Amino acid sequence: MSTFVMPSLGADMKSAVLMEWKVKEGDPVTKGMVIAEVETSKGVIEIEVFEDGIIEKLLVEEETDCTVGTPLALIRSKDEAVNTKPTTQDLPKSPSEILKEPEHEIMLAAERIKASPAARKRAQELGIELASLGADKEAIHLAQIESEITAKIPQPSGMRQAIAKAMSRSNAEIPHYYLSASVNMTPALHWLEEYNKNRSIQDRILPTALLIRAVVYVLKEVPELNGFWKDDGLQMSMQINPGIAIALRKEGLITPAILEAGQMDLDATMQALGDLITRTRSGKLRNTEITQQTITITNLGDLGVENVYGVIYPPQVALVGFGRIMDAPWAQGDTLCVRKVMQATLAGDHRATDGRTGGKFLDRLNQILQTPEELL
Amino acid sequence: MSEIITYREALRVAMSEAMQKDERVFLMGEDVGRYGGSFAVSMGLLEQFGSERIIDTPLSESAFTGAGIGAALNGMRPIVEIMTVNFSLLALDQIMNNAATILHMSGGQFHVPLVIRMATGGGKQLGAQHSHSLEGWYAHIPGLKVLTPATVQDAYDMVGLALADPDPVLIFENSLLYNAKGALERQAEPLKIGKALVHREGKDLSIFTYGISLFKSLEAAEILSKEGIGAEVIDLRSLRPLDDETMIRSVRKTHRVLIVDEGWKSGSISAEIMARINEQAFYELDAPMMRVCSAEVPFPYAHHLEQAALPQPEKIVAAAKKLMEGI
Amino acid sequence: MEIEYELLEHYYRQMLLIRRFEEKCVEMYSHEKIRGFLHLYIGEEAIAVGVMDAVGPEDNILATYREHGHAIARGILPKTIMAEMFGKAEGCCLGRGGSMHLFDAATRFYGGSAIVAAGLPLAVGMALADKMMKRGRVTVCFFGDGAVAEGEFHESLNLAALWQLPILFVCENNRYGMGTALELSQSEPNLAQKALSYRITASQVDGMDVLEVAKAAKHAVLQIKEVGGPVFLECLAYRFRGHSMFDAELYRNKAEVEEWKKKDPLLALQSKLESESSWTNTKKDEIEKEVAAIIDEAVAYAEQGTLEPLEDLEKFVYSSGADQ
Amino acid sequence: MSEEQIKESIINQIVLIAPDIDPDEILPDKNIQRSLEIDSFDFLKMLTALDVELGVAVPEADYGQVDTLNHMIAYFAKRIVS
Repeated sequence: MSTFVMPSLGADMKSAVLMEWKVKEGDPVTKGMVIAEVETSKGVIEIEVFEDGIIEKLLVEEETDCTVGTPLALIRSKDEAVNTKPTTQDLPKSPSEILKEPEHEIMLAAERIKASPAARKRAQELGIELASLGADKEAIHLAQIESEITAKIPQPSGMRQAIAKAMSRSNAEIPHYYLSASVNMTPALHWLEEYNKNRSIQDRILPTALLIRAVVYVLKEVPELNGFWKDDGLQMSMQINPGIAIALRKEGLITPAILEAGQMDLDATMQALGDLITRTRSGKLRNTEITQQTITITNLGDLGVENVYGVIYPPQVALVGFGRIMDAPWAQGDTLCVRKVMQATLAGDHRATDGRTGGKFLDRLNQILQTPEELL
Repeated sequence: MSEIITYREALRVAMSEAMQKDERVFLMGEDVGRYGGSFAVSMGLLEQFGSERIIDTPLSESAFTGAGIGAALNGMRPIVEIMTVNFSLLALDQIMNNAATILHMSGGQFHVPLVIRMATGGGKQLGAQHSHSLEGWYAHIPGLKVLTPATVQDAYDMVGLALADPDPVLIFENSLLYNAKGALERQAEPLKIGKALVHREGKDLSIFTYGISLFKSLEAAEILSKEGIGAEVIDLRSLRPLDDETMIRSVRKTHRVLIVDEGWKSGSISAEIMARINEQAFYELDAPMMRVCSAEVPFPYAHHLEQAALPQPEKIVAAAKKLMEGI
Repeated sequence: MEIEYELLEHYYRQMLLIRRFEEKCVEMYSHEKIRGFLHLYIGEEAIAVGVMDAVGPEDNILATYREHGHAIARGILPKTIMAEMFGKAEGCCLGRGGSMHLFDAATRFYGGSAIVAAGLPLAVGMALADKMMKRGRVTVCFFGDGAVAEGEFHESLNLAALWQLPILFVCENNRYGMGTALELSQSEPNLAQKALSYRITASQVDGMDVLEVAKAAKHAVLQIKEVGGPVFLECLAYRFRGHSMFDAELYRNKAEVEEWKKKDPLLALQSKLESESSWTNTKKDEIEKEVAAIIDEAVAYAEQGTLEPLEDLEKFVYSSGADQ
Repeated sequence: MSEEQIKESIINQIVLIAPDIDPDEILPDKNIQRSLEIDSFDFLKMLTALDVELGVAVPEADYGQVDTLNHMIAYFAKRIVS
């Protein structure tokens, strides 16, 4: 059980009026969710919760002025038993009571991870969570951070070998099946062109981002392709972390993931893609990005390739390939016309899924690309 | 072509050459003439240049230091020798209130090209009124330049650099270095005032030091290297201006900092160095910075106590190891 | 020796200029145009004017923090002094010095020092340089009776005598070191005696009489140049105003001040002039007007002056530019 | 701005994106993206930088006119002048 308190939204904020509860008792909440509106001296501000759970109790009525730190609600974590009668231990304490408690300060000190400024800076650059390094007594130093990345990112010279190894294993272990579909990209490109027209260059959406977004969108409907083959079974992943094949100029290829792409709209997907490519090229990937891919997307269209028959990265169970978009004859109703056409390919792990699943995926992908506005 | 001479001789040679070259240069101080200098630095100069240019003064630190300032204001290039840094406190008024301020107060009309040399440092069982390292105090004062030659070459070069400078320059000579021998290249291009010198490269930690502590630090670095720790030893050479650039460059390389200073810690130049690194390179630090300084006591007379009060190579080694462990 | 009328009029003009200038300073201070400490010389003008008449442009001058009079008598333009006190870039030290730190290279005026007696060692050094270089110059060092209690006074007198340096020490004895009467700080209140003990030629003169001061100063300079070695002149005077602007003058009574004001050096000189045939009331008014015009110009100049740009704050810390 | 200066700007951007490319080896009439292996993301980055530097934003519809170095120079030259 935890207590949600009136947050401090600025150094000069002393209190705020709780104007409206956006949740009621018993409602599930997730991290980042807005659960109330408060009126501060600077206007009404939405306040968010910092954990997943269930609202056990709302402690403050609407239109109450609360100083910063005042307990507003009790939140029960999902796997915590329902406690009809909060014990005295769970009862929130007023800020003044909390201040009196000596353990409080000690607890805060313990929460702060000891890390050198240099380690902190490098970890931030690389997106490494200091907490993930599990240092509880010893301070974290630069060397630990550096070893974290060198361990996780294969160096270019070793990269070829790493790819070779993964691919050999894949070919040996995974019974691949391949499906392909011709996609009429004219509506999507046309729509994208319109969409980009009013945006500055740096805000333009690339077709690649639209394709990634489409794959992620469809994976929600066909989740069997998003996950791992582990312990002789398919483990579908809740998160959608598509690994994007990015060629490094020197040599090799790396497929870091856009993490939690399922949570992203089109703009966010583009932003994440740009960020990922930039960091990949400068060698600043996060370890989760190179370890937690749930599917791979390869877009070799830039190189003029028409069909991509990829090799699945184990333990993933699928790879989506996109070829070059080119002008091609296209039958529309009774007439033959020229359209922008692209080959979308799916490589699937036959142990995990079969052609039916793959076919459904490509079919939905094709459909959604005909109505791209849905991908916004 | 280099020669091997003592630190004392290097200073003497530099002064002698300067006086031969420039009639405006003269030396003034307690016992610099007939006695030959309390540390024998000016031995023989009286015979060479006469009592008009090698001027014995009474024990009037304030007046003869002020006289140096006055002479500098009036077109001369005086060198004032003060016997020890502790005695310089009697002249602090002149150094702080006149030498350091006149250029500014006069809106740039008058400058003070004065050189003040003095002995500093402990280790000779001279007790609490002759042994301190107060150069860091002087580095506090805008308008002054504070040089701390450690090597024979620097002792020679810095006299010339100081004399060529249009502003007051203080040279602090650790009295234990006077007998130290080293190579002198008379034609060498001297470094500029305010440039630190990397004496030894290393990748694991940076030791910032100056004066006699340079040699203790180098000794410590040698011991550390046998244990696989690469200490970069940097001689600051000038405490004002400080060479932030060289220090920060080294911090970016090693991420660990150890400062060795014979001065005390509290309110000191070592604290100033830490503050600057903190301001300019906080995110480069991989461990808290450390210091090896003199114990915070007026220097005791007894040998074992005095030695315990001073920075020593073993203390530097121990501090460096602790630093490498992340403390 | 018959003093020429022109010289008397010159002294009068100078002393009046100093007097009126400082009266204007009081006004400007009250209007907060001048800040910091403001030490007034009113009552002591005869010393600066008399001594300056004895020296040449090649000689060096060192003064104290009560130095507006010396600066004006030496020939620094009143407008640049006023601008300096206004803190303006047009001031003689670009607003870096203020009332207590007036410097001027052109007239060899080496300040303006606010550390009592700190100028004496400088005088020793300047004179030492001149002697070594055989330049034949004299260094004039002004200081007050308070300086006599400082070690630097004794160290410097000793060195000056020991090395036979060309220095004219001018002790302006106005009887108070801030608020402490001379009798309360010196076992031997005859200050010239102290110089004599260093074997320096020394004498006391009436510092309220510009003719006496000038005469003594000319003698002294002559001796320094002809015979060599320093000379010490103790000028007995009195300051009519407080130590600085913020002084309740608890340490002396009004009657004493009034008594001294009867010996006002300006009035004394005026009565001398009145016996001269060339002196008329018209002349007096003319001079008063000329002086008023100079001071009005000084105030206008200071008012219109500009401020040193903030980016130049750290200028003049080192000759080559800002510190690192 | 002269064509020479435009060329320099473009080549500078190419080298920024692909430091391994020798500017002398850029063939002026070859497709930049394909001959130099510059993907669409890098190409977009390049156009963004050129927009900042030259003040000309290339609309997507005009991508066909900026496919080679020579085309690109001509495209920018025309728009900078007008």
